[in-house]
Amino acid sequence: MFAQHLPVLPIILPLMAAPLCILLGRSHLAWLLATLVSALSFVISVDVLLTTLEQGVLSYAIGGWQPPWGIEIRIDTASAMILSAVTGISTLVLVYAKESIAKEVDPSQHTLFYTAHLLCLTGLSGILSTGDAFNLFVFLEISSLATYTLVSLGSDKRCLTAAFRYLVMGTIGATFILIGVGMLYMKTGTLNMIDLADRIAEFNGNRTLKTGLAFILVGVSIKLALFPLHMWLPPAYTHAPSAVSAFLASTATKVAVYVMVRFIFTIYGAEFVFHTMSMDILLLALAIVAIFKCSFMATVQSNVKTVLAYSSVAQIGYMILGISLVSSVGLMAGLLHIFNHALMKGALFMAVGAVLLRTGSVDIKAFQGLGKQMPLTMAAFTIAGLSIIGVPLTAGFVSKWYLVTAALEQQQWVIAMLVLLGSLLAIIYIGRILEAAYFKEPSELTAGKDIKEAPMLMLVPMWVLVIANIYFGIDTSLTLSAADTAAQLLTQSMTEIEAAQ
Amino acid sequence: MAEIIDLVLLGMLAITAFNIIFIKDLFTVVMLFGIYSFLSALIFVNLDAVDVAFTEAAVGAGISTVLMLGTLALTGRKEKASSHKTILPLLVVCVTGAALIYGTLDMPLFGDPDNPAHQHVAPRYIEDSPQEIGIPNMVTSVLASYRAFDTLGETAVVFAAAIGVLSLLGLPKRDRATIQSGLKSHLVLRVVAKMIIPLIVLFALYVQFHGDYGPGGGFQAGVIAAAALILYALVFGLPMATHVVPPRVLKALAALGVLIYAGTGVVSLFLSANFLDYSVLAEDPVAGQHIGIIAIELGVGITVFAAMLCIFYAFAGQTERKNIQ
Amino acid sequence: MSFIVDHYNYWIVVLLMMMGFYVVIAANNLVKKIVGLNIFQTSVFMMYISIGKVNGGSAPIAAEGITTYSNPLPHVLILTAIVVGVATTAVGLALVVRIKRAYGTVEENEFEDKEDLI
Amino acid sequence: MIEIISSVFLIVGAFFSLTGAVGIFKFPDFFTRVHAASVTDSISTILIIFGLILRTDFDLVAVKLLFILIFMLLTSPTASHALAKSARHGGLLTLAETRSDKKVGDD
Repeated sequence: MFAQHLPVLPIILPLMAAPLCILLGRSHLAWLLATLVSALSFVISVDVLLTTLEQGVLSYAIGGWQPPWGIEIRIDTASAMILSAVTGISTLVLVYAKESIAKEVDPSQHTLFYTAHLLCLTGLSGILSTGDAFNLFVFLEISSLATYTLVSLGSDKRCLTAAFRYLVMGTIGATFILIGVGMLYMKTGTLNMIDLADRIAEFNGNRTLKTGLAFILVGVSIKLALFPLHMWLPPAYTHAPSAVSAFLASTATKVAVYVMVRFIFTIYGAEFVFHTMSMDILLLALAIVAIFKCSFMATVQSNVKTVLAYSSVAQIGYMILGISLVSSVGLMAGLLHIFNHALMKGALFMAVGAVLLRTGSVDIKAFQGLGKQMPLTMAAFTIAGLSIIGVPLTAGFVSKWYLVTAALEQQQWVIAMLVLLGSLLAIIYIGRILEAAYFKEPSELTAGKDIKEAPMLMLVPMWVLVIANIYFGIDTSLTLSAADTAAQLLTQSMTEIEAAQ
Repeated sequence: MAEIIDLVLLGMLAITAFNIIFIKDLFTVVMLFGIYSFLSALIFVNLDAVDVAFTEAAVGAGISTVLMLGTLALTGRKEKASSHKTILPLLVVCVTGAALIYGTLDMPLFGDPDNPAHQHVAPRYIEDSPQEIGIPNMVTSVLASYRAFDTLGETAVVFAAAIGVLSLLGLPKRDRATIQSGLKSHLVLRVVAKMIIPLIVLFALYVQFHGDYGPGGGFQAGVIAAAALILYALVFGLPMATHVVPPRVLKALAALGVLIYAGTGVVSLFLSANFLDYSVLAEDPVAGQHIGIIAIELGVGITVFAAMLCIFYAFAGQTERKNIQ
Repeated sequence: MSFIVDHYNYWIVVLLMMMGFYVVIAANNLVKKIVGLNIFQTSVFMMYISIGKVNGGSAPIAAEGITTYSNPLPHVLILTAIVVGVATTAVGLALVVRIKRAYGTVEENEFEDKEDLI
Repeated sequence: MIEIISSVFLIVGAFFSLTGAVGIFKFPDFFTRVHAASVTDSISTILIIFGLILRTDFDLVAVKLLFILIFMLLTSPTASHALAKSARHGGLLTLAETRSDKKVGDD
C-alpha cells in the first residue's frame, strides 16, 4: 500500500517521531522510539537505494501538485546512497547514545536530546530527498537548528561558545544560500531543480546567475567546513557530546558536500561552473590546502576529539578534490569517500566516546595503556584509524584508490602524489594515538584507576561500523556500483557536451 | 508615488542601520532594530506583500525585540569599547557587497511585469488557485497547499527552536506563586491590560480563521496569541502566567501542532493520495483543500503559539532567577 | 538614468545587507552580533519581496475588478524565511544567556582570553 | 466635498504628527518629551483615522478603522502613562525640579 510513498517516509517518520518523543516524556521510551524510527528509515532508504539502482530516479509530488508548481521529492542514486549512510549511522549512534549521554548529558535533557537528534535526521533526510531549491534551504535550517542544540548539550562550558560560533557562521552560510537561490529564482522564475537546470542552460555567462552561484558555493562551503571557512568545526566537534560528534562528523558536513554536488552538477551543470566560471581551480587549491593544513593541525593537538575534528576537515578536502577533478571517476571517488568516511569517522568518534566514558578524559594522555585495558574499543579505533589512513582491505583504501585513479586519468601526477602525501600525515596523527594506547604505560590521568571495557551497547554499534569498514573494503560491488551510477547520472550533461565537441 | 514612499522608507532604513553600527548602548540598538523591522514591514506593504508585512511586524518588531530585551536584562546594556579588528571585516563586507552589486547589473528591471520571475510558475498560482483551492488569498493557497511541505518544515523549525531554548534555559517551575512580581503599582496598566488581552486573543482567532480570505494565517495568529499572554506575564508577573498556561502544557501543545500538521498529510496517505494532498479529504476536491488548509493552519497556529510562549517563559524564568539571586 | 530607476531598489537593499553583515562579523558583543544577523536577514527578505513586485499590481488576494496581482511566490518563501530567522534568533539569544552565566561576559574577546583557542 | 473634508483632516493630522516629532527633539526633559510624543499618539491618530474613514464607502473597512482607533485610544495613553510613571519611579526628575535642586545645592 505504501510502496509508492517510500521516498517521502524517511523524512516524515523522524519528523513525526520528534514531537512524539516530547509527548512520551520518559527518556528511555523516547530512546526506544527514536531508535526504532531511525532503523525503519534506514530499511526504507536501503530499499529506495535498491529501487533507484534498478529503475533510476524516483520522483514524488508532494500534495499531488506536479513540479514545478509543487514541491518534488526526487531521489536518485547519489541521494539514496548518502541517505542510507545517514539513516544507518543515525540508528547506530542512537543505540550508542543511551550509555554515552548518560554520563555526558544532564538526565533531564535526555528526551530533548533524542528529539533534537530526530529533528536533525529529518533535516538531513529532507536535504537529501528534496528536488526543490528553496525546500532544501528549509531543511538545511531544521538540521542546523537541531545541531546547534545538540552541540550545546556538551558538559564543558566551551560547548556554548562553540555552538554560538557555529550558529553565527551557519546562519551566515544559510543566508548566503538564500541570496543565491533568490537570484536563481529572479532569472528563471522557478525553484524546482530540474526545471532550474533546463532554464539556466539558456543563459550562459549571465552576471546575476554567476553571482548567485558564488553565493551558494560560499554558503555551502561554510556549512561543509571547507578551508578557510572551517573555523567553527573543530571547537564544535570537540566540545559536543561524543554521540553528537560521531553523528555530525559522519553525516552533517557530508550532506553539505552533497548539496554542493547537487548545485554544481544538477542545477548549474559542470559546464557553467567549471568552464564559464573556472571554479575547479579554486576548489582544487582549497581542497589541497585543507588536506595539508588541517592534517598538520591534527598532528599537533593533544585532545583526541580535536585531532579527529581536524582530520574531518582534511577528509572533506579529499571529497572536494574528487569533485574538482571534473570527471566521472573523480566525482565517483568523492561520493564513495562521503559514504566511507561516514563509516570510519563514526567508529572513531564512538571509540573516543567510550574512552571518555571510562577514563573521563579525551586527552591523548588518557589513551596511554588503553590497549590492554580496553582492548575491544582500541581494536575498533585501530581498524577505523587504518581506514582513515587508507590501508588496503579497508573502505578508506577504496575511495583513495579511485581518487588517485581519477587524478592519474587526467595526467595530474602532482595531485596523485599529494593525496598519498596527505595519507602520510594521517599515519602520523593516528599513529600518535595508537602509540600512546599500545606502547606507553598509563599516565597519571588513569594510573591506579580500574578501567573496564566499554559497555555492550556502545561496543556493538562501534563494531558494526568497523566490520562495515572492512566489508566495504573487500566487497566493493554495492558501493562501487551505486557511486558509479550516481556519478554517471550527475555528469550526464557533461559527457554529452564533451561528446558534442 | 509608490516609488517615492519606497525611497523615503529605504533611506530611513539606511539611517537606522548606520546608527546601529556605531551606537554602543545596546538598549538603543535593540530599539533601533525594532524600528528597522517596522520600517521594513512598511516597505513590504508598499510592495504588496501584506502577509509578509504582518509577519515581520509581529515577529521582527514584536517577538524578536522582546527576546532581545530579555537577554539584555541578563547580560547588561553596555557594549564595551574595544580596539577590535575592523579592517578585515570591512574588507570582507566590501568584497561581498561588490559581488552583489555585480550581480544586480543583470537583474531584471524592478517591477516589470515581463520579468522571468512572474512568467513561469507564478501565473498558475495567480490564475488558477482561486478555482483549484477555492480561497481568495493566493499567499495562503501557495503556502498551505502548493508548497505545504515548506510550511511543514517551517513548523518543524519553530518546534526545533523551542526544543533548543528549552534545553539551554529550561522552563520556570510552576510553584513560585509566592514571589512578588509583576507591575503591582501600575494600576492603570493592569486595568487596561485586563481590557485588551481578551481583545487580542479574539483578534488572534480572527486572524487564524480569516487567513484564507485576507492577510493572516496560523503563523501570525500564533504570534499574536502568544503576545497576549506575554503582555499578561509582563503586567501580572510570570508566576500568574504560568498558572494560567502551565509550561508543561505548552511543551505538549508545541509537539501537538507539528503532529496535527504532519498527521493531516498522513491521513491523505491512508486515503491513497500523495502526502499532503488534501483533495481526497472530502468528496469535492476544492472542499477537501479547504478542510486540509484549515487543519494545517491550526497545527501551525498551535505550534507557533506554544513555541513562542515557551521561549518567552524560558527567558523570563531566567530574569526572575537573576532577580532572586 | 532609466538603469538607475530600474535598479536603485536592489542597490539600497545591498547596502542594507552589507551593513547588517558588517555588524555580524565586526561586533564584539554577542547580542549585537544577533541584531546584525537579523538586519542582514531582513534585508535579504527585502530583496525577495522586490522580486515579487509588479508595477501597477495589487496584493495577491483575489478581488473583483483587479486584474494585476503581485507575485505571491516570493511572499510565501519569505514568510517561511522570517520564521526560520526568529527561530535562529531565539536559540542564539538563549546561547548568549548561557554564555553570560558561564563566562560572566558576552564580549567575544573577553571569553576568548579565558579559553585556550583550539 | 467629502474628499476635501477628509483631506483637511489628514493634513491637520499630519501637521500634529510633525509637531509631535519636533517636540521630541526640542523639548528639554523626559516628561515634556513624553507629552510631545503622546500628541502624535492621540490627536493626530484620531484626525488621520477620521480622514481615512471619510474616504471609505462606510463599509467593513470603516468599521475596521474604527476598531483600530479605539484600540489606539486605549493603548497609547496607557503606554505614555506607564512610561512616565516608570521614569518617575526610577527617580527621574523634571527640568524644573533639577533646577530647584541646583539652587538648593548652590545655597
